[in-house]
Amino acid sequence: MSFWIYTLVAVIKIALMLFVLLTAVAYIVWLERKVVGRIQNRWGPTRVGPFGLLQPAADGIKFILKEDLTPPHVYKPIFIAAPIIAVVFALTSIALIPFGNSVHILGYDIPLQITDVNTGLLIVLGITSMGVYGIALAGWSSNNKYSMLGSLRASAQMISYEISLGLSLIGVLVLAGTFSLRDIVQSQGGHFPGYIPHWNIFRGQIVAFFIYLTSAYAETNRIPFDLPEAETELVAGYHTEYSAMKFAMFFMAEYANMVTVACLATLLFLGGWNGPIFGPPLLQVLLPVLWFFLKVFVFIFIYIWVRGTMPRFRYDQLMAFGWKFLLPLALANLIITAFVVAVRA
Amino acid sequence: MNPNLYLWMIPLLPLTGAAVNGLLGRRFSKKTVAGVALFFSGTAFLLALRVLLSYSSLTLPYVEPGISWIRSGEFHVNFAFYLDQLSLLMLMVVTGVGFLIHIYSVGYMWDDDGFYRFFSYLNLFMFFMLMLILANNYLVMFIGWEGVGLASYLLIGFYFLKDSAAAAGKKAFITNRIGDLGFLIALFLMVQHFGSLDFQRVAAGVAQLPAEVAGAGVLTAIGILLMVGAAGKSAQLPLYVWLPDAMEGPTPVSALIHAATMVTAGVYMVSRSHVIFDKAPTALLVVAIVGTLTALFAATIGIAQTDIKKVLAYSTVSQLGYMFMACGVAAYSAGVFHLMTHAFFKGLLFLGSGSVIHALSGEQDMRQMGGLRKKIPWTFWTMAIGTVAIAGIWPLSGFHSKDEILWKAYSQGPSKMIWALGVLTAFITSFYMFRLLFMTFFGDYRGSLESGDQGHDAHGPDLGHGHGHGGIHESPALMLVPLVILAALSLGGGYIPALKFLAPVFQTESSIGHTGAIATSEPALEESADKGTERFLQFVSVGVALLGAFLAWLLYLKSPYLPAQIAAWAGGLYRTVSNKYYVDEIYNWALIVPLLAMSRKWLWKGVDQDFIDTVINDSADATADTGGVLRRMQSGNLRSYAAWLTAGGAVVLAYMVWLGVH
Amino acid sequence: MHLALFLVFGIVCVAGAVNLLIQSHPIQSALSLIVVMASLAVEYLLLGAEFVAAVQVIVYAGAIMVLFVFVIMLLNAGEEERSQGSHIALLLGLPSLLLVGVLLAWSVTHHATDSVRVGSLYGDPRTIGKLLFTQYLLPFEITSLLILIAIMGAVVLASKPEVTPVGPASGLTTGKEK
Amino acid sequence: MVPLSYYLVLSAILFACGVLGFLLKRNIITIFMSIELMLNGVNLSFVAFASQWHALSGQIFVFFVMVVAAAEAAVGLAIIISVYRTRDTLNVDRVDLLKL
Repeated sequence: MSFWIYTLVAVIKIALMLFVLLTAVAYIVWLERKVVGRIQNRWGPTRVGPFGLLQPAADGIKFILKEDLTPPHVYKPIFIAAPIIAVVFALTSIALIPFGNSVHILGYDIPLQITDVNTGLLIVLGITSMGVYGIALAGWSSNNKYSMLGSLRASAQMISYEISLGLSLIGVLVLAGTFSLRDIVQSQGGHFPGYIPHWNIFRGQIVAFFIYLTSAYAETNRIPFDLPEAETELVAGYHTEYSAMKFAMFFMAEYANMVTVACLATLLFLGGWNGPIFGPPLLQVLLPVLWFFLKVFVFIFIYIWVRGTMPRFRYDQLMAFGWKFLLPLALANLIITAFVVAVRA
Repeated sequence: MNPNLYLWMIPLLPLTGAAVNGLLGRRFSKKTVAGVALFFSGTAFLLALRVLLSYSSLTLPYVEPGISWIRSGEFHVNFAFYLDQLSLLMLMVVTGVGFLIHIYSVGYMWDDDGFYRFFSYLNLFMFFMLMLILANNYLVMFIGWEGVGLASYLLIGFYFLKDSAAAAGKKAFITNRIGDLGFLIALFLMVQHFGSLDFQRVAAGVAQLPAEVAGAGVLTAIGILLMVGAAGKSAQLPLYVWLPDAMEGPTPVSALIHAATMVTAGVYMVSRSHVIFDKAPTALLVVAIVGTLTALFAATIGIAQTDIKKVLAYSTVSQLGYMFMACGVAAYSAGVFHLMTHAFFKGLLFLGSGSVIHALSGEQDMRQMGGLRKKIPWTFWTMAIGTVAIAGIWPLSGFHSKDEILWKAYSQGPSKMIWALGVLTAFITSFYMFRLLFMTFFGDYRGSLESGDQGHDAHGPDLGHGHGHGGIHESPALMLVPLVILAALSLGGGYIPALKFLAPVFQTESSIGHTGAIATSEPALEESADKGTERFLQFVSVGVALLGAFLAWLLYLKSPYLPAQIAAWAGGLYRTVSNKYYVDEIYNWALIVPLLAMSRKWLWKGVDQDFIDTVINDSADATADTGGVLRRMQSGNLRSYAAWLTAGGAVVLAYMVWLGVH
Repeated sequence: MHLALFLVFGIVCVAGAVNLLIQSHPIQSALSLIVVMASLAVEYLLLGAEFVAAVQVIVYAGAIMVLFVFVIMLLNAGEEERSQGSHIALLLGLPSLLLVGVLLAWSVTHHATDSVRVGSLYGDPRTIGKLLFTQYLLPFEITSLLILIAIMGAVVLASKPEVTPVGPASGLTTGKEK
Repeated sequence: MVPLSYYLVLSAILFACGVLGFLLKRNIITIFMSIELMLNGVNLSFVAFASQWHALSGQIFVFFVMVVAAAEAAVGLAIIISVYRTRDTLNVDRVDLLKL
């Protein structure tokens, strides 16, 4: 595969991936408002287009057209840089996610993945950990007590939960034996007798799965842990002073993070694109991708579902839960899986 | 074999006496103190007597091994005791005369407040003297030697409230110490060459060495150094200055220490080490010369003295000169014989002068005395016997011992000059002794004591025969009895066969005469020709003595004004003699002043002040300055620390790179 | 290709470092330091040390620098004022620094001669993990102990004292007007 | 093919910048950060030499340096907070007395 063809394919994949991600982000917003509405026994957006389907487009245009004012006494350079940082890191992590098996077109075997790095998982973790800066700097630079407090809480929360997130993943790594996400998914192929697939969730990682889910909610500041932008207490948290486009960026960053976390969950615990494949060759190529998106949709739905039902943690409860319950549990899980693997090996 | 002589008991008794009196004396009454002192010295005398009585059954020399003291390598010293005829004789003299003087001083010191202190010192002195005499080796003798010096210091300075007494005590002690230095160096040489200090071992070592005729060598050195020690202790020429000043002490002290015992220690030591001197003729010559010169020198000073005790002091120095003259001509037994007789009549004379002073309640200047013949007859008669004895007139002991020395000097002496000077000294001795006798006891009383009593003449009624206060009175019986005994000894002392008694001591060791010419042993001398000359020389010495007496009678009794005229005519000579040839002043000018100046100017100012102080102060300043410099570094400024850190790092890196390159 | 990448990120790195010196506000220097660390991570990748690069990003840039930013925000001390502390710092520091620089440059150019090919040494997590837990187990345990002590120390030092100290500022001053 | 000396020069430059920061900067936190920069410079040379001598131990050491840097940063920042709390300034030249 010569250099140029490789770059061409890469560009196509990136463009495709971005388009899919951004539309997905938009429609997740729509989906969330619809589902939360239905949970709260109301309809949610219905007027803009059939079933409110064009609502995200409407919001997008609103964000672009609204006046983007920057309050005075704000630390200008960082005030502008913060949302950019948040969005950049949120979007880059999608590059490493393999959403399907490789495809044979025009004689080239193209892996349905932007880049396959053998320390893929580590880099994803690195990028998510860099995401903290966006929020931290946003809160501080807007020179506002509430946003300052919000950003301090957000960064503290994200750092604490990052550890348990990392530890929960190690269980999967011990089973898969490699960092590369593609290999992890392939290690989950096949199934146990009785048609139970080899997904990690069934291979003793059930506890790790739940630890991963909770710390993922904390990482993306979603409902049980969405203290930073809790409307009731801190006005709008770290993005109080932001308006229009910058606010939209934060919004987009948050939902992109949600998608990334969901993809990771499917890859590591639900066996990525593994699923029953049948039918004609064209169908066989598309089915893995379908399975992958189906599972991601399930996770997104769980997100929204949790958002609709769970009450919010108090800050000290949140911290205590993260350090005193989740971290030890993750360590225990790690030790048990290591023990089991050692015994079996 | 020899019965156990309990020699170690003899010195131990006075020591316990001294301890008891010294420690508990304050609480005892005077009678108990006197009792304790007399009891212990008396028993020591009895023990010595027991040894003397069993002399016939003894095989001397008798060594009594004591406990071991020093044991380093093969050099061993232990507290052993040694007895032979010489130390037996000395033992008898020391304990005998010592005991008599104890009795005398009970009376004499009765009304003195330091009573118990005096007797504890006296017993202490007895202990050290006995240690000195009975020692089996030079080191134990040296203990006695030093101890005796200490006791003399304590006793001379007994009236410590008087400055002159304290100064005299110090002077005595220091002069002795100078002499002891010579003695010590001699001991060191002995240890180095003979490996031991025991008398027998030293004698054996000396026997192997050839006689050092050439006058240079180890034995001569040891001999001369021993002589220096003896000169210090027995007040010979260079170091005699302390004896006249020692008269500051109470009279019994002068009698015991400065007449009978301590000063004779030097003679005993020289005769004890006669083995060394026999092999070192030059050393012997030195002894002889020093002895003769001291005798003459002291005698001339004696003439011009007015203080009764000073006259006796110089006469002691002179008589000691005689003894050393005897040793110098290798007539050790004659020397020791004279020592014994001298102890008797000089002790008598001192005690007599003590009772005269006692009678005149403290008056010591002969010019204030006179005509005491009637008032204190006992003292007069005993003093007369002493004077006749010391002058060397025929029947008394003085003649026998002094004449023996003169005869040996004439026959064995290296040159006839020694004999001539000896005779001249004898003439001067008899002159100043009779001068003393006539001035104190004859003529009319020149004193002013006629009326009420002055000074401390009151004496305890219960002791003396109740003679009332005031006026010149005879001393109590307690003081007169020792006088009478000593007078008897002075009379008969000459007939004690000391020479034959001492013969084995000096005969066995030395067979060769110092000049090799005439055998020194006395018995081998019986040629008739010599007998004749000896007889003639005896007449010469008695004649000289009588001449001295007549001259004294002529000047001081017949025409009392004559001495004043002669003194005026003599002028300068008389003044120098009466001022003791200004010897003290010369010493002071030559030694003491420069020493003080040197130590003050050079040692104190130069070394201490300039050198040591500056060194210390400078180092202190230096540390303070460096501290000042370093302090500025601790500025508290973090970035300056960083700079220093970087500088350090740079230096280390540079060194490593430099290291790497080479 | 390798050289080009190295030069790009090298320059970014040096620019970040210099920016750290130039900027007066600590937050700016903090961000420039993060840039330096990220570019260093890429340098490590060029040298084939993938695991180190990942850990650099996660631990150094992701955690330690967050701590720094956190503290800067917390204390909110603001601009750095130009106070003339001590001249000796410049007088002695700079020349010695110059000396160090010269020595390093000289020794580097003379000694390290051979060149590096991409991927010549592959520091993948598996081998590093094996090495870390066998040959370097003791240092690993010691450093874990060190971290424990550091945590306790930090907690004790930074916790608010029960009794207010004598000094003017008795509590955390957040958002103080600058 | 990049000669190793380039990497070492780069680490030397980083180290030099660190030391300069250490010397010139007035704010304690900035000084602290320049120390971190120095450590990073050292890490780079570690990895460079590791690849030169094909010994992974170089990279292992980088971990330990990071761990130590983390510990140091934690304690250091705690100290800085307490210094700020008592002295109310972060300027290093102000903080030069042991007593308050």
